[in-house]
Amino acid sequence: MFADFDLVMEKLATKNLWDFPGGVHPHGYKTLSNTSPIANVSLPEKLYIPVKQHIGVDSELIVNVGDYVKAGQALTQSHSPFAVPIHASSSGKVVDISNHVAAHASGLSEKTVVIELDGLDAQYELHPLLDYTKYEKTDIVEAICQAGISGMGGAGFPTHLKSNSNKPVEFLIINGVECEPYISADDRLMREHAWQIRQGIDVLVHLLAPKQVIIAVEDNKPDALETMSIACQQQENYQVVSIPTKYPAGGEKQLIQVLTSREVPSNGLPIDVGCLMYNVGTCFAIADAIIEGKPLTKRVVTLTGKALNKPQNVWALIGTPVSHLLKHAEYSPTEQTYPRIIMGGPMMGFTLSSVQVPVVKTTNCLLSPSEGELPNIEDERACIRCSACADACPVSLLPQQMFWYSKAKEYETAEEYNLFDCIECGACAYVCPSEIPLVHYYRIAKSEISQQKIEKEKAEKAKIRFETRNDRLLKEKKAREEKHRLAAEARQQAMKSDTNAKDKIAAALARAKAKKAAQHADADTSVVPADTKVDDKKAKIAAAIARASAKKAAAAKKTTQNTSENAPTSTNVNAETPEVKAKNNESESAEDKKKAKIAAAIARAKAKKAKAKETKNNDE
Amino acid sequence: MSKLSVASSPHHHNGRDTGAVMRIVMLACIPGMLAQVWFFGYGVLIQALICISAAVLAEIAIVELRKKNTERIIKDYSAALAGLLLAISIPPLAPWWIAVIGSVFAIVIVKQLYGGLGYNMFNPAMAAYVMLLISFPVQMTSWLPPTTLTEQSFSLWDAIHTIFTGYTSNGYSVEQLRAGVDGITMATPLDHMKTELLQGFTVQEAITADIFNGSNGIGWTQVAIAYLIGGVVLIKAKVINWHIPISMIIGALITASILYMIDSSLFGSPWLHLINGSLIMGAFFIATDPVSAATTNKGRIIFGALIGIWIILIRAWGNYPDAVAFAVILMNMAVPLIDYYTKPRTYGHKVKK
Amino acid sequence: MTFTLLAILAFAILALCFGALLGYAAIKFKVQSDPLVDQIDQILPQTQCGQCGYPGCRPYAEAIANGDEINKCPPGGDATIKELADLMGVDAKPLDAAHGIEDVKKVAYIREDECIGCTKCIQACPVDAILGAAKHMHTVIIDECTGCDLCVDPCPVDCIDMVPLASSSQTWQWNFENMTVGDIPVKQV
Amino acid sequence: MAQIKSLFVEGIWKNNPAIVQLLGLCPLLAVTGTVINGLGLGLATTLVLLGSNISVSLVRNLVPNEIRIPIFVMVIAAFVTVTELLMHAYTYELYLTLGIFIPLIVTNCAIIGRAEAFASKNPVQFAAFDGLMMGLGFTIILVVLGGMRELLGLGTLLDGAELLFGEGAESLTITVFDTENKFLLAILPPGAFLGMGLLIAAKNLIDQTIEKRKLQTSQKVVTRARVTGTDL
Repeated sequence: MFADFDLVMEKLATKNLWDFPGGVHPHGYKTLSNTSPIANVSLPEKLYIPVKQHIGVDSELIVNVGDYVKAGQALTQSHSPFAVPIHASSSGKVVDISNHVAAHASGLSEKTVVIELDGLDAQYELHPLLDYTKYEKTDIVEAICQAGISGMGGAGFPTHLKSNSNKPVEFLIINGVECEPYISADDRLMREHAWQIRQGIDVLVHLLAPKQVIIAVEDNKPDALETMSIACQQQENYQVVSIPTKYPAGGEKQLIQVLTSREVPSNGLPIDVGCLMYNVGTCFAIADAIIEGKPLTKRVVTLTGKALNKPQNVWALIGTPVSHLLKHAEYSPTEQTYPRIIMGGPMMGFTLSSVQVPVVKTTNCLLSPSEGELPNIEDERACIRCSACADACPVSLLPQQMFWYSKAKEYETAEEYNLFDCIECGACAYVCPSEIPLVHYYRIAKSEISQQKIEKEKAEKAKIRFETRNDRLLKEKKAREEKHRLAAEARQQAMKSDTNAKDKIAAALARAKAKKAAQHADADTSVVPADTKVDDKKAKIAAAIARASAKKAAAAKKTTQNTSENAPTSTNVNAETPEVKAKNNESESAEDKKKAKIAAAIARAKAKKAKAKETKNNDE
Repeated sequence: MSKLSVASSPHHHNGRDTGAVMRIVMLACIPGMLAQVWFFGYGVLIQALICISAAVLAEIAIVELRKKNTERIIKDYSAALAGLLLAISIPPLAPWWIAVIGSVFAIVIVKQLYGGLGYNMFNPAMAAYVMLLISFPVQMTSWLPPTTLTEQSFSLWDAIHTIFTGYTSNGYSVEQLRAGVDGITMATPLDHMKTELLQGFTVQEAITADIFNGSNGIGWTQVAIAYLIGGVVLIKAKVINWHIPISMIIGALITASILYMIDSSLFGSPWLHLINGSLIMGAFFIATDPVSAATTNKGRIIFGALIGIWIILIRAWGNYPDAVAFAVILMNMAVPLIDYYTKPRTYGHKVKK
Repeated sequence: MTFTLLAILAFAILALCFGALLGYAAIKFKVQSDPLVDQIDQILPQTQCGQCGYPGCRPYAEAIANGDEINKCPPGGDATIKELADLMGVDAKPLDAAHGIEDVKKVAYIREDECIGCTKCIQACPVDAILGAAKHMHTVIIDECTGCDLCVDPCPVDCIDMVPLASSSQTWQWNFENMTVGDIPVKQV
Repeated sequence: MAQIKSLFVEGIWKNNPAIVQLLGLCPLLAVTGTVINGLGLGLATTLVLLGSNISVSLVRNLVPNEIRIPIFVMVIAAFVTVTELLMHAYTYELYLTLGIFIPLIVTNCAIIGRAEAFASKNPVQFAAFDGLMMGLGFTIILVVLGGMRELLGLGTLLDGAELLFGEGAESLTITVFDTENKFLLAILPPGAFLGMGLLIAAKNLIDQTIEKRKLQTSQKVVTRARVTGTDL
């Protein structure tokens, strides 16, 4: 059943929409933060701008430590179509380019540009395409790319790639659903900047020429619905649609299903079913980029949770550390026994391991729940197969089965249950009476599976290399034997056939002797310094080897516990002396060097023996 | 200085844990149990007490042996629920050791030896019931007639006395308590019907007995309705899905109707089957046990319907008058197969041909 | 007597019929055994480390095909044992600790300023993952290194380390237990 | 001698046909209602095993590989028939109790299993001993399981000893306790399954304990093979 355009339009007109299976209805908590206008935050001292904030390939840095940058100045560039640049969010000096804790659940570090702000907020020159209809479409797409816009709803897919579609677009869907509890960034943005969002939509319409634009907003945001309707009322084929509140209605696939009943094929893209979806925040950023020429350097972030005294929405510069925003919202640590800061919503966000994490392009919310506001992590109980998770799953998976196989590491079977179609919305774990972190198990399974695939490829490569090497060695060995055989044969042949051979050999020997004598004479006079140089190097090497052996012996000793009391001192002394000697010898005569070499060799041997003894003791 | 705690999303939970689910089910049993007390005396309350304590103690013992977190496991209330379900299934005045053996068997053999909660293949209460029924047929079929029909009435103290000694405080045996005003030992309506049919009577003749009071079984009908109320509460509270009970009842009704249409003198009417025996109780409380039931919606419908069909077939041709436990256990075995073949179509996937 | 004769006759006739049937089946349904060793070799991780006691993965695959234990491969770990168990139709066992323990993935790293260019490690490497020439410093091609650590022992100056592969946010396995950061004061704000 | 010892251990414990190889479950579960039934069938099976192992071992070099199975089956069938006639003649009562399970010995996998796995590859004295030990192992399990079930179900042991040992053996029957409430489950086939499961569990438990003790004493040392030499 594939609903065609007319059927969808009919349904939209009657406001009788479709539904997606499953879903949950968590309490919204939206009023915590959506009652006050979006506030501005003071400039932080430093900005930490991660070099890569989108899905795709890395790009090259074009600034160096010490450079002065202005707000909106690009910090990276790339010729790859899958890369978008990052920009300085305010003016100041680049003080460091190094690894800094990233906005990622792992808490690992990634390459980050650190800018010390001068507080002037000097602007880089802007290149607006004010009358964008007069430009080539490719120019507009390029401008969107250069403004560094990537999807602001969560995934961070480069926007210009989506906007460059060749396939016909039936529905351009603007996602203002914001279905996760607590978050109200898009809500406030729509209420306050509906006109600019519409301008962004206009740009997209110009680029994509869709048959219909649908702006979807959940029915728990009446104000946003109203302002968007007013902003879009002049446009004939724009329709603002109110959709029922249900999590995760804001998921791309789910929203498409609600609005059109179409399903994006597994491994496919929305464009395969004639749909394209943009977040309202992305539309706002596109308008900024095209009409004002401003790159994406700030975004709305919801600061919420009852551990914040002043929950609100703010304009945060990309790169602002979380600690600065928490201070602004008056975070009170006493509210939490187990401090928790969640970046994103309570359903799909991730906990931060450091408050130095910067705000990035996909950061829509910082949630700091007070004690008891969100449940604490408890030990999981046994799965009772109640299948509440299956009832809640928006993509009709069987979470209990996937959990079973993921936990048992039977990944092939887990994949048979379509593990990779899981959108990780968390509805299953939300309803699980046994409090099993289901999504966590799926994530582990997914990453393990991809890891295993990589390893399989690597193993295949290693096998080929190993076999090639063995073949090569065999061939070399054969060639060598063949050469020896031939040489021997030739010698024998020569002995037999040539009666003068003996004379010839004698003559050759005499020639060689004469040559050697001549060389010796030369060496006596001129080659001496070179020789010492070589000796010097050799001594160094010997010393290095001795050092290494001593180290090995020491290491071996460390592992031995029962003999650690009597053995170590003697070998250590033995091992260290030649090193000292070797060092002294560098300035001394060649004779001493020879001695040093011998000493080193002895030391080596001793160390080896000691080691052998150690290991033997170890075994016993 | 304090650590930021980290965890995987979601960080939110609807707050209903396994213990809460089990407690709701236990609470939903209350109307049915009250009806049982009203019509058949206090026996069921004492049985509940014995079964729950025996089940919980057995669970504690095994969990301790397996070196698990005892407190957390006991607090999931699954052992208590299994005990309770067994208690309302056995005859109210069955000797105490029946209840104890049944509960221990349910927890130790059927549940924990299979790996504990979530791993058991069979419904513990029903497996224990079946074990008791085939091991101790006499005690397990000594059902009491409704108190309105009996010669002897008995008090709470009598019930306790009987369960622990076999006789009331006045020295009446269970057998005597079961006697009606005419002095004939009375059985459950289904039991009575089975016996009569085996003796060559028709259904119409069989239901003239006192316990049927026209065409319904006295007491049994009301108890069934009381459990129905509890079951509706469970569905409303979203503890169970409607699929299993509804499909089970419909499956049973259809099968019974077909048989009734074929020969109304050999097979009871659908209504008779519905309100007698433990069909309703089984549909809402037994077959819906999450661990041993099917887990997909389509699977649940198949699972329920087949249980319903089995119940009527066993009642018609089997040796036991009430067949809920056997039907449930039979279908428990088919669950993995049903689940495998009723996988829902995942979003974005084409229907497999 | 007739009974005995009858019995013998019955047996004889049956023997004839079934003998013919057997003979036909023996010729008709003969199958060539499939190359089990290749299948096993496919599962092994191909590190060629020799920890199993055989010189390389293929010899170990042959040994398994001939009935050796399947739990002797530390680099493959439990996942490999499981796959082998499935293939061989035996129970999976825990890894035999005598052969080593399953470790995180590592690669060899040569401290280049200490390398003396002796080429011993190049000769030791089973997959030609070390690059270099005599008297010139060597380096490891990280993508090709299987982490077998066969190059560590031969090095005379001990300049080769086995370093764990750095995990990036792309390869992170959601193990919160080994998080690198975590002890961060929040009361500072 | 060492082989005799290992055959003994294999048959009775390590490779017990009933609780390790799980062969011959059908008679095992069906007839172990009492000790005597178990013992009777166990002895009959042992007899057949002994006879078939000896015969198979004797003809092992004469039989072509392709038709060994039909030959083995025929040998076993002959011995089963002989045993059946024997029991018919001397223990008629028991013969009646065991009924179909005597002819069914012919399908007992333990017997053809031993013929195939052991007797057809080993000289006759070992094959005979192996048959005896395997039969003994099987019998022991039958008796133990029969004892468990009889005790739980009837409260007696060795009930019906006269069936096997003749008239005078009636006094051998031990009544452990007397009850009117018989635990029917134990005597019914499901009880056999449960009892069997518990026996296997007990055996595994004992094996694990032994294994653990062994582990503490011995520590294996493995030398690592070098794939590549440094002196190429």
